[in-house]
Amino acid sequence: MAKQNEEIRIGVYVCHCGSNIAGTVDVDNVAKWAAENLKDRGVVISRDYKFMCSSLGQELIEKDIHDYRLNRVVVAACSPHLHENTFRKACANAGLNPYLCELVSIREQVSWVHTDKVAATEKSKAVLAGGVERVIHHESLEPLHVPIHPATLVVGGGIAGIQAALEIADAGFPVYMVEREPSIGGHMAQFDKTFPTLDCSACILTPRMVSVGTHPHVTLYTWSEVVRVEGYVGNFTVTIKKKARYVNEALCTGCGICQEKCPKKIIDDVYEAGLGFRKAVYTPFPQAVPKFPVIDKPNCTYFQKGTCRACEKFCPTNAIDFNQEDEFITVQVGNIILATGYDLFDPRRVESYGYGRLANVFTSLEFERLSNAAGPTNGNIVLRDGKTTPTSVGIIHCVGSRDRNYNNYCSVICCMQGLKFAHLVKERTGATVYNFYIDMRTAYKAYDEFYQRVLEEGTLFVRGRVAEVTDAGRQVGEEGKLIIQVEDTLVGKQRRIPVDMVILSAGLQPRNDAKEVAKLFGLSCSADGWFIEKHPKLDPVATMTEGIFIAGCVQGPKDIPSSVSQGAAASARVLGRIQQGEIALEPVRATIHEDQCSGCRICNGLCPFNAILYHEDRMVSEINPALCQGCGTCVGACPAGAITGTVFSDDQILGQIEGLLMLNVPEIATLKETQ
Amino acid sequence: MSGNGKPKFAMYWAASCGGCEIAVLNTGEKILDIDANFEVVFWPVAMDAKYKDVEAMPDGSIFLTLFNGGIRNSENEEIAHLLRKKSKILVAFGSCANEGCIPGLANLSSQEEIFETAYNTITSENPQHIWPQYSTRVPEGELHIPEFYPILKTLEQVVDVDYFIPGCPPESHQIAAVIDLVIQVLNGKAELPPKGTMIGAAGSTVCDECPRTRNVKLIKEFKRIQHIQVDPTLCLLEQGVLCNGPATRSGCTALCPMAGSPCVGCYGPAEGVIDYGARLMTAIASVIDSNDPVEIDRILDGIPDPAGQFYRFNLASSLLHSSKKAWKRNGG
Amino acid sequence: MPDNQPFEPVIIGFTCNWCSYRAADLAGTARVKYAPNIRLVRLMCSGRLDPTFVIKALASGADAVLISGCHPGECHYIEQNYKALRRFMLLRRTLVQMGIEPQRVQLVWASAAEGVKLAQEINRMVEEIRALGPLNWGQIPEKSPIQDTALEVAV
Amino acid sequence: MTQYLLYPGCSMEGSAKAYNLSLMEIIKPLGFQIEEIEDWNCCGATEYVGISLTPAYALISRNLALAARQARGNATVVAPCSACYLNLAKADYYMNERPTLGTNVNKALAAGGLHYDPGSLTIRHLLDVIINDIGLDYVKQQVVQPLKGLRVAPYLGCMVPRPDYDHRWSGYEYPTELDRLLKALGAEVIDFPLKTECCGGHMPQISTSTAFELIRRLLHDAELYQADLMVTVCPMCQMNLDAYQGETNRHFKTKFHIPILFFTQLMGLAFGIDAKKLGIGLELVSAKAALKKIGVEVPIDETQKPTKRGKKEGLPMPQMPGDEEVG
Amino acid sequence: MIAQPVNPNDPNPNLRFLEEVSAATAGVARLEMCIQCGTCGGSCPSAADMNHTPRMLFAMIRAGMREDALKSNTPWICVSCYHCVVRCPQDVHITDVMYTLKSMAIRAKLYQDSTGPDFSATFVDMVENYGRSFELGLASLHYLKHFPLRLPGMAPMALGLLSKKRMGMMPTRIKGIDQLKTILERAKELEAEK
Repeated sequence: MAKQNEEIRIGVYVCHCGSNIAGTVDVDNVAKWAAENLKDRGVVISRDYKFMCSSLGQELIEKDIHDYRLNRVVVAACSPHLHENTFRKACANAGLNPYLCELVSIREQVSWVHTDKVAATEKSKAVLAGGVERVIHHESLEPLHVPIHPATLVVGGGIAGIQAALEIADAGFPVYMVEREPSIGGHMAQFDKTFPTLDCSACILTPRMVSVGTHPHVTLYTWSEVVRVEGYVGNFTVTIKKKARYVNEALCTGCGICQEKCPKKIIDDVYEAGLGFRKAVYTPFPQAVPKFPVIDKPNCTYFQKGTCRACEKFCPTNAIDFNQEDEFITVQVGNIILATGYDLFDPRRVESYGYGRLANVFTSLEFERLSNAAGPTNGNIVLRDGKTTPTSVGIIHCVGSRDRNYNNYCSVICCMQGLKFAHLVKERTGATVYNFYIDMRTAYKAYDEFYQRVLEEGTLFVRGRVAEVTDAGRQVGEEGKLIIQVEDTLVGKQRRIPVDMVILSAGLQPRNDAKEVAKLFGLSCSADGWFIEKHPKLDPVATMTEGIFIAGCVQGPKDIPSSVSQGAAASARVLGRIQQGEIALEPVRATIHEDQCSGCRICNGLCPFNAILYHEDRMVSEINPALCQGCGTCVGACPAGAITGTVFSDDQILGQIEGLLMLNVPEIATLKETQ
Repeated sequence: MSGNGKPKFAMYWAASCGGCEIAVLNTGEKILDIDANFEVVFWPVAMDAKYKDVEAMPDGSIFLTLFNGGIRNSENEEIAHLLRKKSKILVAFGSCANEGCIPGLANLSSQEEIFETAYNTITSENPQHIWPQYSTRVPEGELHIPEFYPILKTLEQVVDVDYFIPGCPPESHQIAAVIDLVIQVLNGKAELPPKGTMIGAAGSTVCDECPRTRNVKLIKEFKRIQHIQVDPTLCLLEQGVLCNGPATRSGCTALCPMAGSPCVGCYGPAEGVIDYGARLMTAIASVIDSNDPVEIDRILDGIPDPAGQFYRFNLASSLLHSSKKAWKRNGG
Repeated sequence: MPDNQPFEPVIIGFTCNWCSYRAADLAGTARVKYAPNIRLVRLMCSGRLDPTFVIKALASGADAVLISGCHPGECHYIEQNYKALRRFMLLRRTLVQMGIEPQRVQLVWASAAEGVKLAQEINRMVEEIRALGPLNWGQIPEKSPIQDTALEVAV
Repeated sequence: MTQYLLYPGCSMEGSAKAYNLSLMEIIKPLGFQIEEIEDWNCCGATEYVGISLTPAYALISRNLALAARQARGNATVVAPCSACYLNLAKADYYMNERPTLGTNVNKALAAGGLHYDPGSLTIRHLLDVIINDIGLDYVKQQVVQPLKGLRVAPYLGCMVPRPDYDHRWSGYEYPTELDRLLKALGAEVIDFPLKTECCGGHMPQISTSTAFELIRRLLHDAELYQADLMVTVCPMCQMNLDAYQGETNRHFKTKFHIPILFFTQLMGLAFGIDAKKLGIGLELVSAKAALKKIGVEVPIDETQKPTKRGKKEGLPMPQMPGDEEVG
Repeated sequence: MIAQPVNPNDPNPNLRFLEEVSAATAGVARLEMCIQCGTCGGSCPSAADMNHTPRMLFAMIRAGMREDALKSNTPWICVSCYHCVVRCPQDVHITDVMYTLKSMAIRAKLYQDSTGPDFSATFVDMVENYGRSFELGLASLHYLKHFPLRLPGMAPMALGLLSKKRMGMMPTRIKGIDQLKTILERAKELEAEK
């Protein structure tokens, strides 16, 4: 707040913004009004100018600061989100603390939304008065400078995480990568081909995985999870739980004998999408990084029955260690990149498509494994019986997406995925292929060309959302088939199309534990469960929590190219930080005044960033300024008024309210404009 | 009590219960110090005196006046002005003078409602609805009684006040401390605090003096003290009992919470707090343990009388100072 | 105000820097027209809202107060808008007891993308308040003309 | 202790007499207290709404109002007929969702001195009450003559599982309630793919070709799965599939002979109640032959069954909720 | 019920039809939300006999093709199986919209085949007079009018039902029939006011 006995000298500047403001607001009148009526509030000079944000406009302010010894500046122009920094800089140039400047919006909030000149002018005066009453209570502030620890944590070893990790590591900075599964690679490792270029997923991914695994600057923790995150931007302390592998990584050569010898066969729900088997000791796939297998305790005969130990017997390097225990590792990092990916929508929920009931209905992931040369059928596209090649295949789009009963959003990748499947089926089996779609969405480089190609290949397209898949034959030709019942909306008739195999292009959805992860890292999720970016257009990889970035599907459904771009983008942001060595944080912070704090602990539970700590000994609470994000909730909650917030203090806000209501007989015209 | 040039002392009782006077007597021997150091010139409850005697005194001739009670009628206001004129130091003594206190809660009701309650309830048989008339013609001439104001005002709302002593009533040890201070000043051994200071109280809130253990607060249900077995050591608020301690100025040594009864807030807002009720509300609401409007509503049903709870002592001094119907009568 | 003038309410709006204030900006850039009766105060978060602000506004001449924050579950500070909700619900109960119609204090969730929605809500509220009539909360009459300033304390 | 109020619906006195008889027989062994709503009226089936909205809902709501008046504390209205069940549930639901409708309906009711507050009653289908309130365990205990070897097609029809306003059923398309009940009675339950398809509703009266086709589909699949009989929970379904089976056969030159019984009748049989008391024999497509089988093992040639969930060899199938009990 | 009414200042009367249908429908129709995906048409068990699939009908309503929409036999062929309703990705109350279209068609006398309307009418008369429906009367009345040729074929079934006492010879009338009548009268007035 204003220092006692400090004489307040305010300069007021009303911007025309060409005709943007002047067209609706009598700016000259506003400026004059302020000069006369706000004199006693400390306004010593009040001007209007064509473009305050222009260099000339800024110089005008700087000059006045000198000539009139101004110690406060109020600019009435556009939204602070646009030019607050411009005018703060102008003040700083003239040696005035930038935080002694206030920008009030009479464009976005007056001239552009009202048509009545009188009303707009009166409102502008009120808004300006609010700014003046507010600026009186402004104080000189310094941004908080926080050093940045050069190490980075990357959570999730999918393609987005891999990209991010490599970019940073290649720049020579340490990276810790944490992956929940025994190997990195993520969903991409399960795919056969990638659209639209159809290059083999493994061929392009594996080299990346290897370089992560071997990179001198990358420390890889697979079969691990982050369990604790403390600290703040530049200086996080992260606790990682390294689950017991029961395999001594120092001794294991990854020869794979244990996997051969293990007698226990389990359906692999993760990597093989439930379509194939693995052993109780396993690496998910041959190219796994790292190469060390893990023992799946709940399924291991030895752990359950106390006998077997086959793996131990046959291991040539005695690497099997049944006594291993979970390890907890703490690392220091300056920034965090979350790339935890997505879950596949569970099509069991769409009863009418019969997945799980009808043997030959497959999910997209199942099909990826089916068509994958390294998959359970060595790439042979066959029915659930494991032998029969389908003669006709139906591919259903938008399964669980764009549907209020499941997920309301578009999963982005399904159309292209459906086209890819169509191509693969045609190529490998020559079967008749149908694509059932609501809208064909192929908006990205070379995507529509791929659509054209699939059309040429003779895939049949039916515009209509499939109503049901049934095995209940009705007429001849339907027996023993799966019948896809759909309205061909372009014909306007219901069709029943018998096929041997149905592939459900299932949607993407947030990880089932997305909400907990968000809480762990202090982020927020959208109603759907995707992590919220700082700005949907202009800051898509940053989050509201300084120092934590997101990349890939964790932020929303995406294909591989977009995931990679985001991984790179996030790492670029992090590298920028690391290079600066420190970052300046807006001094919007809350402070507790110990002498007034009675230690009632009302505020303690209110901070989602855990910035408030309570000192049992002194029975007072304290705020960690670097953790504080400046939301002001505690300020608004303290019953003793012992917490004050900079930039949005009680005095500033109460002052503004008084100002806004200063001239309270506005000749606001009736609202014809809104009718 | 004789003149002999001792500084003059006065104490007045406006719209209040008289508890403040008792509190002064409660100071025990300190009373004697008052007598020793002051000439008591006006103290209706303790000695006979007439307003005209005070009017006769030269302006500023009373050194110290302790004024308790709010301004409820024209008489209260008239004497407030009179004593202001005659006193060097005018002290708003006790919650009523400071912030309206319980009489101030009447600001929730219209004058009609108040009269109705006062003069026409089971306690007072009054079928013809006969209410006090401010002036009555009698053979001897016209009789006047003081005019009843639409709302109760605090002392500071009608005259300039030098110091404030909070509490309902002020704690005797605090009064004693103040008396000591003044005597010190008289003997040149101490300086008077800056005008407008809240004296006879501490700077933090009741929790500061409360010995109960406290944790992070989350309230799922508000309970009435009489309905639960109170944990003798745990913060009452955490037990669901609405306690005004967190928002109430310290200085009372947390007597009520220590006795297992929630603080009612008689010492008023902490330093710098503009609206006590608002502060208390925000604090209590913030720790309600639910994000579901329906459930929050259910939880809030546990606060049957919010205005009474949060503004029990300081409605008259709050930003809104009274309910709409109270001031509407003569247009506010 | 003069009687020939129709009653034009003045509404103070408390907005969140990340959603509703941006929504107001958006309404501007999209040139969505709405009633000029509202004047916005920017807070970092609806969680900053202190009931004192609302009461202050009503006591200083505002006819109504609009509180606006991010949709539940979308708060930029994770969950602070729920604190605003709790305070709002308690505050409104108290104000109703003081004789202030519930419509005079309203809570509206508005995301940064909902410029149009915010405009509509503002118009709706202005109409509601116009129907209610002015609040002009009663002020404590000025101290009486009797001049009585304290005399210097001389001992 | 909820109070159960029975809304029989018109057909219970007519075409669905067997349903009524068997219900009255089984409530005793089930120890089920239920009282009829006094002077209830027709729910309007699917006809009245097609003519005029407010009167249609007023017609339905009179029953709700009567029931509410008859109710002591929290009462549940039980409807054995799917159409009645849906109409009652719908009125209760929409009077809330569309307040104007609610107020209009109550204005109309007021003319007859009645009133109904939507939401004050719970409206449920008989099957739901038996499965979820009485419980399968209790039902099992009452079984004295398990329906061993009887291959039954569980047929629920449309209006019980859909639109299912308060999500009482295990699914819109493939609910398992009826299957579980019949299993509990010891019958061999086929995984009937058309269990919630339409029986034709009022189509026999409007477009016979449409109706017969819908009926044919059901009979065709029941035959395909070698069901001895089909079990229904709704008078209209029973009526269409039973009474129109002959006409359907004529229409398509088919020879379907699928007896259609009410689930309550089978419960009665399993409880050892005399067939006659249960109204068995009232069906037009005789169930004699089928019922002879009860207690006699008749091996079914599994290979005849259309392949559903894959066999042990081949690629594994995804786990389904309730896999253990099904199949 | 419609989320955002189309521009009320637009003179084009066709734009009103959608709102009209929505407003006349029980519950919240959400017609304006249709994305023309065809789930309804695909789900419909009787689609084969319809002039238009429900989806087309909704497109026509949007296009303001009042007459064609009300002439369509689609609502009359709807069997109220609710498959479309539970599957609709936009949660449109399709079945109820069908009822609305029926009643509008009847009011506008636009239906093509009178079988459906008559059946409903006969049914409703019966209910209004007895308070209960009465299958024999209903059937015979209706069949005489519409399927005289089917009667012989029906005979065995009818006889069967009769002999098995599954069809009452006499209708039952509820006690409170007068009360019901007054209620329905009032309801009809209210319907007319709308």
